[in-house]
Amino acid sequence: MNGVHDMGGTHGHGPIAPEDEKHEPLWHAPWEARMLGITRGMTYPKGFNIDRFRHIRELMPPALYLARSYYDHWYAVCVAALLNGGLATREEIKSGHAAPGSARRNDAARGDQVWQSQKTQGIFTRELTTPPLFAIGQRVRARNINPTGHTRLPRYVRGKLGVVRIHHGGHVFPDTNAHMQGEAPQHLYTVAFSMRELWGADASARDETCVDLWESYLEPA
Amino acid sequence: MTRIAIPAYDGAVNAEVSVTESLSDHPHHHDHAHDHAGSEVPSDPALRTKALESLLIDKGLVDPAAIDAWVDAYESRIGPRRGAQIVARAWVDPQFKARLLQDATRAIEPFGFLGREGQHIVVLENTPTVHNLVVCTLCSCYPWGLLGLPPRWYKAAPYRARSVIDPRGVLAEFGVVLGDEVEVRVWDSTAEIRYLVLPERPAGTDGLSEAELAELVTRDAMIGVVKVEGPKGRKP
Amino acid sequence: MSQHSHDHDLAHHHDIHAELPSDPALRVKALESLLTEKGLVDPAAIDAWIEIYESKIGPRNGAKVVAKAWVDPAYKQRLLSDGSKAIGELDFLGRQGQHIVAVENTPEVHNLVVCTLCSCYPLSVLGLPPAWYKSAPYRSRAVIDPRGVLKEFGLELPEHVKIRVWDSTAEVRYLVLPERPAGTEHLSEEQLAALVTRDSMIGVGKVSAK
Amino acid sequence: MNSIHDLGGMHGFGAIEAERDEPPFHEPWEGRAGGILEVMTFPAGFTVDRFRYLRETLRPDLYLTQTYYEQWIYIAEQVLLESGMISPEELARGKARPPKRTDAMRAAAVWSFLHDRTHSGRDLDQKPRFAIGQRVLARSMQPAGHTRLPRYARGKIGSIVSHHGAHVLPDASAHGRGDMPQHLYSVRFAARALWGENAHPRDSVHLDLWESYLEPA
Repeated sequence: MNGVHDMGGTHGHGPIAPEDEKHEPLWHAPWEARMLGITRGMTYPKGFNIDRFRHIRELMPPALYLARSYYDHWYAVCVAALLNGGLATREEIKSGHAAPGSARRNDAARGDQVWQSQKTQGIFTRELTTPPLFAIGQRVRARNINPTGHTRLPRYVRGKLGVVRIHHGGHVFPDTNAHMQGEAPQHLYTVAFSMRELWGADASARDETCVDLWESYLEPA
Repeated sequence: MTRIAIPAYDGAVNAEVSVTESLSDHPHHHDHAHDHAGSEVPSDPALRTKALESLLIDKGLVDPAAIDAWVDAYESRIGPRRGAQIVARAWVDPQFKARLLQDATRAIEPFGFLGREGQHIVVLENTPTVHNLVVCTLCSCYPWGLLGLPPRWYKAAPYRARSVIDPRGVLAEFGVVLGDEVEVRVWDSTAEIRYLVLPERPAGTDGLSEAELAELVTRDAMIGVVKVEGPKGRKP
Repeated sequence: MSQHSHDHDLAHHHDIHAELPSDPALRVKALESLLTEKGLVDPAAIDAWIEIYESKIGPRNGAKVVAKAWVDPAYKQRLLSDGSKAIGELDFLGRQGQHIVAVENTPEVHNLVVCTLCSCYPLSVLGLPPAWYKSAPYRSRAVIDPRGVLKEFGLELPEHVKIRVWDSTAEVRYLVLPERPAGTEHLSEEQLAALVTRDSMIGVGKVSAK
Repeated sequence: MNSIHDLGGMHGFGAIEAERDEPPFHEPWEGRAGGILEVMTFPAGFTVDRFRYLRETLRPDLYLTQTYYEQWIYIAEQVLLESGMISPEELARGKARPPKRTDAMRAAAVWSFLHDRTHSGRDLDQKPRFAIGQRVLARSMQPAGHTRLPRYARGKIGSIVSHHGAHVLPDASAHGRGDMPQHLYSVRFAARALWGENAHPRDSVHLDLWESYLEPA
């Protein structure tokens, strides 16, 4: 979707104002740590995945997305996942307590399982039997598509010409996975685009941006 | 005062210009020490407007009676009835219609509508095969002199974002479902040209006078989000 | 191209936010209580996750990779040809399986990592991303004005240097291998690792000998 | 600038909420705010393009949450501050310091002001570069200041539908660089050229674009 999350090349967000690396705290408030722990440790609806997580984040109301901080986005995603998965009700979210007599589960990830689970989760490469369509060094064009659902093809590269730099093998396809329509793995490539191609004649002639793009985002050029 | 870098009025790009975000109780979203609540209410715009008006009066920068006159102009004198008169005339007078489509600015001169942006009007004719729709994706440009103040939805993000990428979906939300054979032409008002849609004359209006026809013409039809309906209670 | 995709059912959560307290501390506390009561989360698991990122996974991991690559040319070769495997050799306690590509800074090429679409980051070698990495100003500008961004970090690159921005749109994670600073020939691998900053491994800083 | 105001083609804003029998102003303060921005004394050289540009500088989340007339108040505050007509202290405290000017527009002048508003058409000796029907490419440009070339049309090919004569160039006028008039054209872009093969084959979008936004295709 062409949401506010697709920020590449947009203006108006002000200076970056980084904190000094040496002094930036890991958390800017204690609740941020709790929210990270909740997000990592909670029980999600069946079939939930990282792409769905990202897509729900994108579906936040645009002004909230812009106004709220990072872990507060996670809060919004968790709440949406609970509501949409029927794991909690609006009233429960508001009150912070389970409705009297509601079911209690006993299958949440336990504290002593966390270490192992963090070591094994999140492998997104998949074996593919089909050969890659594109070769390293080949010129390709990012397709001009504007899906209303989840995609990892940023607006700023659509319609632009680039060169394949790296072939990463088969990877889970976010555009289907986010909608729980299967992993549908595709070949993944890193494609380099010159800054002039992306931003016009005033951009640097030397600089480039490399973007990881799935095969169906690309066409031969 | 938060300071952000914006190209300045004097042409010097990226000069520091004070902005008034601090007046609106919002912690800046780059300031991580603050809470980023979404339900925070901006300072009451009524109070903010009142404070600004008093200050301007004190400085002699505005005459409150002039504000009254401006409000009155748009509340009671300038509105979509003007556009409706033009549309009705075009429906009954083929020569006028031809002139209107050829050079709208000149054709509507005799109406004496004082024209905010009246000098650059383009009229777009809807037909059974072509449907025109007007938007301003970048701000809220609108033919004020002919339609008065734009409705709130015209200025809001959903319409501005979607009418160029999904005009048929937008039209369907307004109750207009167009067949695949119809060509949809969206006009994004990026300059000072102002667009007015000449809707199709509804069937069953042959016996109506120009004034009666004008009564049927709605603001939304002249933006292009609906069609003009025939008179109620009459059979086509 | 209807606006209302198959996911419009997700949108119904939007309006709940207006009814909730604005203070995220209160909201998160309420959420944690609720999830605990319903058996959807184990508070000890939350503690364990926090512990992992506070003391086990952080930029020291990445710094070790960088320092090793500086002192061991064969390792550097392996790192640049297959980052995941080379990092796996170091047997970090951290998350395994991240698909990592290491990109080398040289006097001619400067690499910079961003995620314009969300906040993807090489967690296993750098820990949690800093706040600025996740913010709109960095995400929006790194791809269109990398030189301006670097300037804000105090890094002004000569015109002849080629900048390569890496926008992490997939599950591939990028780690910048910064240039080894001059005057560090006498330092041990461990001493070198102490010099390596997180920012230099994102590409917004250089490593200095001091 | 590629800011949040450039909304064309974006998703995620939900349904269009049309209101039946919408009043000109929803609150009395909206009328006051509208009136202030029309009849107040502006600094010399102020233009409608500067007005639009200042609106674009509003913080992106506020741009999406504030109503139209709230944004006008923001614009008024910016104009007054950047021109020095009002100091930050005066604005923050709501108290004016002397001197008081005596040249504000009077009520009697409002109607003729609305009538005689200057417009953006200008005479230009230079011949138009493009002809009706010609194929043109909207340039890929990313100015940090004001422009009226939306992102969604950049790098896309369209055709000239009409020529409107020469008009003040907003990119210059918004930043105190004078009128710099250029030829202005309506350019038609097929929906498929803008949005790809899933767009409707019969649909098109028309934009009014200045000559320097375009090159022959």
